[in-house]
Amino acid sequence: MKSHRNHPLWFAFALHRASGLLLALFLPAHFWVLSYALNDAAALDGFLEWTDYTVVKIAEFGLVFLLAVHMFGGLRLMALEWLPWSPHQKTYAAGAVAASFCLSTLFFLSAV
Amino acid sequence: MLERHDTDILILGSGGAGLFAALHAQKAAPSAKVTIAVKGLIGKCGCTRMVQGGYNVALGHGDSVERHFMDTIKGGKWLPDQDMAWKLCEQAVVRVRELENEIGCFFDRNPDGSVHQKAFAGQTFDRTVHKGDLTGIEIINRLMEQVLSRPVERLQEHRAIGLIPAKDGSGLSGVLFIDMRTGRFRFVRAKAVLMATGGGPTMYKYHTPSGDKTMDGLAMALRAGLDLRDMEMVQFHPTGLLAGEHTKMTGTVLEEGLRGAGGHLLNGAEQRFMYDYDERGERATRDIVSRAIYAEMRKSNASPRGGVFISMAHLGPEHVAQKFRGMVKRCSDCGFDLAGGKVEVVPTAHYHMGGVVVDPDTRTAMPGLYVAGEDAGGAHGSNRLGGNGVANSTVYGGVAGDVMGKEATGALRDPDETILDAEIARASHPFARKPGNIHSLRTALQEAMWQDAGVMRTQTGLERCIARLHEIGAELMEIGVDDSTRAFNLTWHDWLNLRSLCDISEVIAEAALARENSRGAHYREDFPDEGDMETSYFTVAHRRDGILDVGRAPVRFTIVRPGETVLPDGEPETMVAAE
Amino acid sequence: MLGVRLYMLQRLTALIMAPLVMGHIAVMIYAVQGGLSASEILGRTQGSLLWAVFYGTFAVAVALHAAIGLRTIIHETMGLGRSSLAVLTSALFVVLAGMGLYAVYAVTA
Amino acid sequence: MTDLPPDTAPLRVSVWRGAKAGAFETFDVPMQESQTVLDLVAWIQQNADPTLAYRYACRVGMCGSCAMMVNGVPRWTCRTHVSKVMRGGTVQVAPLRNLPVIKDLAVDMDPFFDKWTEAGGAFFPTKSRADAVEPILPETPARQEADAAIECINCAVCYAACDVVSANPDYLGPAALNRAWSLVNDVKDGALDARLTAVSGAGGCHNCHSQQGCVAHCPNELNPTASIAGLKRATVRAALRGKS
Ligand SMILES: Cc1cc2nc3c(=O)[nH]c(=O)nc-3n(C[C@H](O)[C@H](O)[C@H](O)COP(=O)(O)OP(=O)(O)OC[C@H]3O[C@@H](n4cnc5c(N)ncnc54)[C@H](O)[C@@H]3O)c2cc1C
Ligand code: HEM
Ligand code: SF4
Ligand code: F3S
Ligand code: FES
Repeated sequence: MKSHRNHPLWFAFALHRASGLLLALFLPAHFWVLSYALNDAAALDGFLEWTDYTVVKIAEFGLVFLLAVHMFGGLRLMALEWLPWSPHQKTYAAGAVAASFCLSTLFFLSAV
Repeated sequence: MLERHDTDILILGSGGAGLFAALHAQKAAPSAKVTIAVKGLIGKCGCTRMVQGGYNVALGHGDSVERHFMDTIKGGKWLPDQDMAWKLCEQAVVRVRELENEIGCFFDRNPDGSVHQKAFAGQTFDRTVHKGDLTGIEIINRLMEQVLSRPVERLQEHRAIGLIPAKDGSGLSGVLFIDMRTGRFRFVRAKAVLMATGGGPTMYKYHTPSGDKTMDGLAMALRAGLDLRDMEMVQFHPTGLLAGEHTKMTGTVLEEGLRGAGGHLLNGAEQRFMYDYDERGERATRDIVSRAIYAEMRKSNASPRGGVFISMAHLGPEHVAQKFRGMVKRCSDCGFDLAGGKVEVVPTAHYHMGGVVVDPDTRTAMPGLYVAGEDAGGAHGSNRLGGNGVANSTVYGGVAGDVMGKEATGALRDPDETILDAEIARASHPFARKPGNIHSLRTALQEAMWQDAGVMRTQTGLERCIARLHEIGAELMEIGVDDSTRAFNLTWHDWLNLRSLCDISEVIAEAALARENSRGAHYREDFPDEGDMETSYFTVAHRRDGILDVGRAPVRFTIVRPGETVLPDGEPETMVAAE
Repeated sequence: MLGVRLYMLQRLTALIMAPLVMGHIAVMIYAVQGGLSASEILGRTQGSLLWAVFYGTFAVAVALHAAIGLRTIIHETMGLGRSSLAVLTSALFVVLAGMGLYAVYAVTA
Repeated sequence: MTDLPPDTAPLRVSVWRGAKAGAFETFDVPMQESQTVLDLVAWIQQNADPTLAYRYACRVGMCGSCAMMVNGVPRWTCRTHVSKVMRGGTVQVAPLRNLPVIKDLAVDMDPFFDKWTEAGGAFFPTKSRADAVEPILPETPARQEADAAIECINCAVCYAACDVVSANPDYLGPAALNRAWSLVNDVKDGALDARLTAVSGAGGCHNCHSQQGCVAHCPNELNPTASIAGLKRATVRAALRGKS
């Protein structure tokens, strides 16, 4: 069954929301890890060592991807709110996702 | 079973007439309680919303109220009530300014910022104001917003079924409704009631009006013993879409502008035929084109579905698609290629000039009852000019509001309970019968009216039609409706619709039989000439004590006599450049 | 449930963060080459006012931005009322900003 | 151009019955060449189940009272050809989303219109019928903006397509905001500030997430997202001027 959501721009919205939400959930964890630096640099190192594991690498790739997706999605959104309306919305949405992929792949490649 | 409710001013219908009446009544009597009751949703039913072409108004630049008036009288073949026609033309100017300045409509502009006006057939000046080809949507949406944002009581999906007179015979007490959502009866008393239910000749096989319009108002007026005039005058639009009997798209208007722009009408043999009937070809007036198409159809020169074709392709499909965007899209949505192919069309019942006899202040013979819009007769005579319909409903709706605001004083009248009970019994009648197929009976009515009381009429045909109407009417009384739920029971309303249509069809046929000449929209093959102008008469019908009577009344030439004009000497006949 | 002020604040913080995120990702791409270590990070950041301002701004902006974003999501999925939302938004902001600034302090002090 | 042969298999049409609680019921409807979804529904009421409730008026896409969910997508049924939505010989018809169901396929549209009013959807006059019609140049940017948003038939298709409407009961919705934007650009209107306040409340334009279901489904090809974006800019500008 088709749904009223079945169009690329709704998908762009969903992606933006999901990435925003996941980032917001990840954020406290990120801050918490970094604050180890103050009193326990070894613990931070222990944590950073983890980053050698592939699983963790993929997770990090995911995070950067989320951040990039969310940022480009957000920029796309603000462009459509603030710049003169253009009929190429779908192209922009696709472009935002593509750009995020490039950026995070770059990150991934340099990490391995 | 019966809920009772009181108000000061009650308005039936939310077309141009009803909505304007509500606004004006509230302004004229700010402390009065105004209630608007409508068969559908406020502003979302009726035909004013469907107006495409536009609104006739003399805005100067060489045009004048006099010229608009003369066009209206000549278009109506000297049958209009001249005082009503004059007020229509004169007040249209005020109403259009009100629509623009107070209601918030925006009509199309010329590049210099002035209002754009064009000419409908039968006009001697470019005077039709419009908003693209969706003028009615603009007018009704703006009116609807104004009404919805004011403290007007709304009774939506409330169908009026009976005008209930006062017990003491002093006038109208109120109106009986069915609250369609619950199926319960509701009686609303009011000091003044406007009937603006918009007529609607939907008893023809092919028709343009919206589905909610089924002559309920005129049927109620007939039962209340009021006089109805010009009832034989049914205007056919020449080009209704023909797409088969099973679809509601059939009958809907393909706009006049298609012919004006140079569209060709082709018969079944794919040949042009209009020049056989009129030297203006496809650009002849609505009545002539409708009759020519009908004649081709009778000669078995019909298209596969029994009409003719309209073809635009020779004008360049891209050009057509651009100039008639809405129409082309509408056709393509239902599978037809208007820009590049041929589309089947047929004459379609469009407007009913006939209606309740009123004075130019919308008063009727029954104190407390006012009538405006398509329900009122008189302003158009035998033929309505394109663009005068919405002018009429908005002008007279406003007039009604002003007058009711002033006159809705004094006490509420107590109803005649016997009539109230009888009306409830009338509407409940089908619940005591075995359910049957109402739809096929409606088809039978539409077939009979189309065949014998339609574009061309004869005595034998009309008599056959009347006999058939009696049979159909009697058959309807034997068909029942499932009583398992009355809430939103559309089939019950189909029954009531058909009852109204049968009652008014009979009046139309009888009036057509009574008029032994051919004027405007009424064409008698056995009496093809238009009759003496000086002794012009209009028909007046009423039903009292169960007997339908059609008489004649002389037209009073209160402003201008046939052959004369109110235009100053030396004014040109027409100021529209021939296309 | 957003009014014009929260709307503006969310868009404004987004605009502020956009270049910061680009900068952060760029640094990360550079930094992760050859693995991460605490000393490497801290060596770069500790005692640097520039990095303190960079990440400080980021932390405050993100706290505002995410608090408003979560407020919207929570309103639309759980239908909280106006006052609970106000409390929630402020609480989210305080927690996020607190943790964020503490972290910035930790790596730059 | 003639009707299809009688041996064509009928369509299986499943139709929502009941109010909020209810279930789909399936009917076999004869297939015809030119047939809209509204025709299917009407056929069922006229020939198969006389108690089926639905709403329509104009039957040509002008009144906006026939909108329903067709195969999960909001559409004007009188202008939707069956061939466009039919899948494997079946069609599903349900009442419009996001509005209370009265019965079967008929919804209560009052909330939609209440929000239209709440968004400041009614014109506020600055002149009277005694004045001439104001000359307005059709090519000015403001007029073009107003015109781009004006041809709305208030069918509530966009309202049904928007998930913010479902999630946030205060949200005014795409059609009402689209109307407000048209008025913001109407030089004849005299209630700009009040309207900007009206669209800045708990359910105002700032709650739109640009999902653009409204644009994707509007049968008249209007762009409420662009209108709402216009309101976002106008309200921000007003707020910066200290006027909110
Ligand atoms: C397709 C089309 C195109 C047209 N184009 C033009 C044009 O270009 N120019 C022009 O001048 N005219 C045009 N007309 C004619 C014009 O629309 C009408 O003349 C005019 O609008 C009638 O207005 P009204 O208020 O009397 O009735 P309507 O607008 O039809 O309103 C009638 C109202 O009464 C309600 N009602 C009906 N029965 C009941 C009941 N029993 N109880 C309660 N309420 C009831 C209806 O639901 C509706 O709300 C056109 C008509 C059609 C059908
Ligand atoms: C880098 C720059 C960023 C930009 C340009 C940006 C942009 C935006 C925009 C424009 C919105 C509003 C979306 C809407 O109304 O539909 C938004 C929502 C949101 N943002 Fe960001 N954002 C950024 C970074 C972040 C970060 C780092 C986080 C989290 C930690 C975050 C979390 C959220 C959340 C939770 C929402 C709510 C999502 C929703 O309402 O659907 N954002 N963002
Ligand atoms: S904006 Fe489009 S979808 Fe929404 S109500 Fe208006 S016409 Fe219908
Ligand atoms: S679908 Fe809804 S979220 Fe905004 S863009 Fe349209 S109103
Ligand atoms: S019936 Fe009027 S829009 Fe469909």
